[in-house]
Amino acid sequence: MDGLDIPLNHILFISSLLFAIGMLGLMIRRNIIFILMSLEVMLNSAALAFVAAGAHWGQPDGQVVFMLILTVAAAEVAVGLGLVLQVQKRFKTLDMDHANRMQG
Amino acid sequence: MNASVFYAMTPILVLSGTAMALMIQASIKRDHKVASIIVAIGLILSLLGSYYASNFTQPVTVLLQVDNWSLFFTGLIIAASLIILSLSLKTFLPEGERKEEYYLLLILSVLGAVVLIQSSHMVSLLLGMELMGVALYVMIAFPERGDLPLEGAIKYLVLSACASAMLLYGFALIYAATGSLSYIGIGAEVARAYEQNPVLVLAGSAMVLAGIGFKLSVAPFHMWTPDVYEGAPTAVTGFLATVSKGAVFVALTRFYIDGNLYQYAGLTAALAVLAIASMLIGNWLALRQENIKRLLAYSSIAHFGYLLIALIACAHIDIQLVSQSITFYLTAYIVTTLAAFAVVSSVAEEDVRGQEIQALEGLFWYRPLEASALTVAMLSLAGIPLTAGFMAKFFVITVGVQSHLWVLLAALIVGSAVAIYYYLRVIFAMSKPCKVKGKASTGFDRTLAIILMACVLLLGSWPQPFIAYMGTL
Amino acid sequence: MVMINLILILLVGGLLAMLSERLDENMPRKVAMAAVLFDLIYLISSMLSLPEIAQLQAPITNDPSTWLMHFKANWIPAFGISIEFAMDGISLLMVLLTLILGAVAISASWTDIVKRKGFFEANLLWSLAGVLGVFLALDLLLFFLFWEVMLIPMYFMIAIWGHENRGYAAMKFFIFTQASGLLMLVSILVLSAINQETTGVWTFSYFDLLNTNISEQASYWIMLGFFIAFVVKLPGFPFHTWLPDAHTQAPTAGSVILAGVLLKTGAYGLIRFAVPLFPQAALDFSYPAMLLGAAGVVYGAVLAFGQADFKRLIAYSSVSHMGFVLLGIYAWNELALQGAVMQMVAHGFSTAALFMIAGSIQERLHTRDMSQMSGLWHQMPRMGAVAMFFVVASLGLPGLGNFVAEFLILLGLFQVNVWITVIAATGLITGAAYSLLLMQKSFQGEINKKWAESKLSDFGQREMMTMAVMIIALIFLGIYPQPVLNIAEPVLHSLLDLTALALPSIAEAKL
Amino acid sequence: MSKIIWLIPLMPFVGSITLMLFGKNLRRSHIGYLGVSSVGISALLTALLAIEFMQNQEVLETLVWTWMQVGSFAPGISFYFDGLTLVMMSVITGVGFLIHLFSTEFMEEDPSYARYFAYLNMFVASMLILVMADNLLLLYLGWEGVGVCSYLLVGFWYQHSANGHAARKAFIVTRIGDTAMALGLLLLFSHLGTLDIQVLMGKASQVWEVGENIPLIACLLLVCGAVGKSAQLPLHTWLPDAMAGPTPVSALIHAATMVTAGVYLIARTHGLFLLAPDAMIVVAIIGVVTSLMAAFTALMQTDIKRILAYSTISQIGYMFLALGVGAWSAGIFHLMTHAFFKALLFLGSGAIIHCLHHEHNIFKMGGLRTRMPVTFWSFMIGSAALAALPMTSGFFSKDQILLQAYQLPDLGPGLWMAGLLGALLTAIYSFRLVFVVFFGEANTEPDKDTEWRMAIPLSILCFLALVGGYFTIPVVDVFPVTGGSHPAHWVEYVSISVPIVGLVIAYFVFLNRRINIETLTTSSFGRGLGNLWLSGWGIDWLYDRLFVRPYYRLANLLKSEPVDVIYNAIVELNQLLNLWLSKSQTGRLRWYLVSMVAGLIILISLASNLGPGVLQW
Repeated sequence: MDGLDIPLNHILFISSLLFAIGMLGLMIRRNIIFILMSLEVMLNSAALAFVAAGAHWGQPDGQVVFMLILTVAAAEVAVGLGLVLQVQKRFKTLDMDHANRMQG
Repeated sequence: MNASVFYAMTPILVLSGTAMALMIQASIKRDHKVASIIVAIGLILSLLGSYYASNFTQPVTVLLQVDNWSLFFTGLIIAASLIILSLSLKTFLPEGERKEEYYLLLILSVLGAVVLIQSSHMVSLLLGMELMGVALYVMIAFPERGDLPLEGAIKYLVLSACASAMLLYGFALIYAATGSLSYIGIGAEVARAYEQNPVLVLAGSAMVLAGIGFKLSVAPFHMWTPDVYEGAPTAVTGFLATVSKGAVFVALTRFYIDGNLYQYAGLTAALAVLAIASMLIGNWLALRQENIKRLLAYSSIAHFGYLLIALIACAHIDIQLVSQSITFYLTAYIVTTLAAFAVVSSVAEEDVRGQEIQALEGLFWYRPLEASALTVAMLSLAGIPLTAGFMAKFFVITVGVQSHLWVLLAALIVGSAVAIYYYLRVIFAMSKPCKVKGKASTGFDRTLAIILMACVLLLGSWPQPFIAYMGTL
Repeated sequence: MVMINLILILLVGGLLAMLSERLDENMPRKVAMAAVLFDLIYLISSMLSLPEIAQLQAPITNDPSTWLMHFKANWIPAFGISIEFAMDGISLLMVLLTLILGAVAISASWTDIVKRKGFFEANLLWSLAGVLGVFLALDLLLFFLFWEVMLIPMYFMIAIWGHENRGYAAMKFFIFTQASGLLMLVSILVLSAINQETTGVWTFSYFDLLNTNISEQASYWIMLGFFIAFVVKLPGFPFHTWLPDAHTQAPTAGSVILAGVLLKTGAYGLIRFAVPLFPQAALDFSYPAMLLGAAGVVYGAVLAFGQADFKRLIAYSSVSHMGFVLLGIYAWNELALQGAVMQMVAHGFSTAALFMIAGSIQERLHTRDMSQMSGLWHQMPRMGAVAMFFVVASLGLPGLGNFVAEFLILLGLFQVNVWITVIAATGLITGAAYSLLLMQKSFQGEINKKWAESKLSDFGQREMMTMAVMIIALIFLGIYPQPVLNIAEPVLHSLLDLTALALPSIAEAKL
Repeated sequence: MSKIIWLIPLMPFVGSITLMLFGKNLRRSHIGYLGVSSVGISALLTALLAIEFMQNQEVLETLVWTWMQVGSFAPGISFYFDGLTLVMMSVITGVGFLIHLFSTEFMEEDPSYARYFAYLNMFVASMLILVMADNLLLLYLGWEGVGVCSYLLVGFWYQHSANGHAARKAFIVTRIGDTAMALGLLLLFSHLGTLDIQVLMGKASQVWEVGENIPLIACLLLVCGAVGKSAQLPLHTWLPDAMAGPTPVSALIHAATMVTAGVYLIARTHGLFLLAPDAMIVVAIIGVVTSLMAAFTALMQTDIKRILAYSTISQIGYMFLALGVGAWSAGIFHLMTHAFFKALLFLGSGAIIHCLHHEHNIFKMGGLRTRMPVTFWSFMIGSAALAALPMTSGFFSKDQILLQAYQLPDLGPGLWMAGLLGALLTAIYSFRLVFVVFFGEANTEPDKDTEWRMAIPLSILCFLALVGGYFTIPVVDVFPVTGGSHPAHWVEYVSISVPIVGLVIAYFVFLNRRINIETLTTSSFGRGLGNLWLSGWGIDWLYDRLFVRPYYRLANLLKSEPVDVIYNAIVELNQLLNLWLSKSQTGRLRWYLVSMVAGLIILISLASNLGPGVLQW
């Protein structure tokens, strides 16, 4: 703690930047793989924020949540990739703009 | 930790046990029937368990809050799941032999929902929500035929994950501001944190609201709803509409009230905007919808808008009445929606044309009981007296009137007036002379229709016992 | 209990009628008729056995024990909602009207309805039961319940057995009434919430809420909520547009109930709730309300004159006639109120009969277009004569009920506002114009060749019996209205006293 | 006798109801007996009543039952009987009976025989109620009742649309007056608290001074009613069209009784009018202008019944003049004599029409003097009385009116002169009628002459028209005494001579043809004037443009329900919103993400910016 005293706000700023990057990625990428990656970035930005906040308060809770987030992200992506396989098989493309049968 | 803690956790434990039993069973012999029976037994046991647990209400660690209120919803959700299970049987039986996993997913999802309902901590909220959600993705994508389930599932997955990220980030901000992860802790610290850094608290809460709002499909986070409702098998749609949304709303209420967030006008205003947008947009979207499942999706958007009024009102009046209103509304909504989906799933085919309102034409004349049930459900959703939906609306309006939320009430009136149109369209379609006689109903369909219809009517015409019961929660 | 039984008999009767279709296709109408007549007899016999009936004149006050009948039981005590029924003179009149016209409507449906007879009669009886509930319920929430629920069977009647454009009409009818009903619900809740704030007790009972202290501004808004709901049902200008569509598309029996009874619930609501609960606000609002009434009288008459559709014409004439009721109520003095009550009864009969005639014509000619009729008198002289009677009744011929009503209203209104009276009185002229046009286009004139060949059957015994009931009723109301006036009098007196108590200054000005 | 006075209107009422209910099943002769005898009994009872009245001059008031009672408003079904009532009742039942008798032959071949008598009986009953009513509301009942009967009888042959049109016109035009009258009733009640005529007049003279505004307005409103019913300017246009009904109906309703109801009303409420001298002047002017207008119009008509109709309008104008100048009893006297001779003329024309295959045009008749002697003599007598030739009944009554008009200060001589001009014209057109129809060459051959059922009423009426002038009507106690002094003798001489001059002119123009008016009638001015008179001064045309068509246009414009525009706009707005929002549901994942992000941003900015109290106001 002593040598590396970065203010909480700075880390929050970084993490929000990451969050924004992830969000942007979600919005502009069409490929489902990249979309999933962007989601990872968003989740990790949250995780980073938790770690930083935990450090700020001197509690272990932040890091516990970090672990949980990793697990959750893994689960999401696992299911996600499973679906991606199906998408590739059915739609013959990974471009999500083509998956719009349902509308209106 | 003493034994009573475990007793308090009975429902969760039973559900978990059921999940394990299913897995073991799957490794021994994969059998559809056995799996469904195990799930049914597990659900019934956990239902009894939730009644049993009411003798041991207490906070279970810092994560879960087992009290009468959450146990009531636990029971309600499990009962709803039982009905969903019965609907699923029909959906998945004809599909072939390799569908047993569905039951595992179902029970896991229910488990997630129960955790969510009892959560008193961000971590349990996260776990519950994700457990419920991840299982749901797969349930949605379960049918092999057609592209729609897959499309719905992938949309739901991506959007839901995005919402989770928002939620988590919001939690992180709140944690950063308050230093606490449990609701009570947040509630205790929030005032101080607000003074130090109001933006952190408000932005964090707003992001949490956004994340939760997504799950509730509140406008403007509603866009996924119709697509997922339509794409998913009807039973799963029913699950999504009742169990998932109900559990999330319970969690939201707990978070919002225990976290003392209702005292911040900015948040209240933000919620109010969400509510107004949902009431209006949901109803307008439903107005000329031809697909009954999409119609129900839009209608649910509006209903959660109405429900938010009660939540907003807790800034102004006694929490007791607010929580009663929420309890009543959610119960009424869940029962009514189940009734609707029970009929839709037994009548409508699992293809796009079969789900059109037109396909319901003449239902009154060849399946009068189910048509009556759907009529009652529609009237209840529209809030006509003698149905549960009316009493629910009565609660919400009372709460709104007492807190002088005139703008929200105006939106409610406009929304409800618009809504009458599309609910009536469904009824009108059923009353038309039938062109093609659809399939006949089974005794089971009829029984289910009667039971649910009776519940809706009973809640609406003789609500006093239930209100009295709510008073004890 | 009597009042609950009255409603229950109809509900059960409806159920039996529906089930009886399985025995015999023509059974439902008999069962339905029996149920209504039994209800009527039951009402009359229990009225006769009341000790109060001898002194119907007894002053009725705020205290429910002075009413003819009173019943109260808890329903939802958590909110002080009770099952509270009470009957006074006006309710009694309205209930009688409802049951008599109910029998008429069943008679009208005798041959008119050819499919799903059981369900039809059931809906008919259920909507009658709902209407009875509206007239008897004195707990505001219970009232609201009946108010809304009675629409559902009516909706089905229009939507299933209606004519070519039934879906649209049924939808319009339902949305208009429901949307305005929501306003009323909010108003009821606001009123009760205010009462709860001051007294600490939740209650929806009329008798308790009468004493609520409300700020002037709040009461104005609440009153408007009630007013709009009632005026939509009445229907008053400019909320009347659902009516022509609903009337035109409804089956005959539906039109009879709709015009004869359902519209009266709006007027009843105004008399019972909108004014007494908010005397000051109602007084402040009386001028615009009377203007709306006068506008309705004139507008309805002009539009009726322009219609080519037999039923639409009658529907607009209802708009015109109910405008008088609105005028009478907001003039709020004894003469005008008596006129309004009288108009409710008389209009119920005359319009119901006209709709029945319209239905019979449609049944025979399969059209409502008057340009296709002409000269029907020649083939159906009995129907023509009966139509002539009701046409002159509706244009306000003295000696028939409608005249007494309209004259009393004008007489009362004249004391309040001369110019609005003058506007309303032009309704007598325009009323004559459309009424006679109706007669001219359908029954008189050259015989339309289209029907010259076909054998059009005249009114039969059943139809003449039904018509005779209404003819006798109208003549009776026209030359000896005193019984009706006597029944309504104590109620109106007490209402006037009630509002006068709240508004001492007005009481003097008005008397 | 006084106990059963209510039987008099009841008899025809019962007759009517019986005919309505059972008319279908009765034999024609029985229908005739029933129809005639019900009125006959009434006439008999009236006669008995008259005898009794002559002996004791007792005014009777009978309350049969209280019609309704609301607060202090308690009009009764109650009758008031005095000399004025007696005169009216005698005319109604007497002439009515004769006309019923006449009708049995006239309508013999009509398929709707029973319906005809039912209506006619109903009319007599209503008319009796009108004149016997002791309060204005009951009077109004009779007033409207006769209106409806008139409507029914004008449109009796309903299969011709023109008849229906005429009937509706008759009803609606009179209804305009009736509505004004109803307003008058309202005004009177709200100021005096009663509608009982006698009480009302008593109270009025206590409450109001002569010349106050409120009695003036009340009287003018009553006059409106009278004008409508009695076909005076400006509401006279319905009467000529009302000739579409069967001719006996025209005789009874549109000549003898109903159209004079306005006169009766004003006479009955004279107490009020005395408080409003201005209203009386208005009545006088309406009367005199109407009588001239109608007389000019009658000159040009070719339809025999229209001539008589305009002459009726004109004669009622005289009655109005009489009322206006305060010559109450003269007015009523003229009412009575007019009833005799005009009924005679109408029945005579009915006989002609009956025998001439429903021919109405006088120029297609001619030379009927020898072929239909009874009719000829009745017409001669009737015309003489109408023209007020000396010693006929019309002479006595009209003379009184003119003399009393002359005595009115200021306006008197003017009114007198106008009246004289009218009298001249009356003589001309009535003898024009006689000369054209009965003299000259025959154009149409009658297929029969009148039988006894027609001839008897004609003869009796001839007698009455001749000697009616010698009757004294027992109204001395009813009206205040007016007109004390006698005017100068020359006035009387002029009054007597004018009708004779008219007769002479008519003789030279239409029979002898010594005076050739062809140059006049063919000149463009003459033609124009002739057409103007023929069309009744173009008033119908004017009303058509001014009221009827605009009303039709308005109804046409509004018939598609303009108010619905608002609601349709709301519906469309909702549909539009639905469309837009539906378009936002593109099904594209990324678009959904964008909306979520946008929502998030909005939410955050809302949460951090909005102050308290935004939601509550």
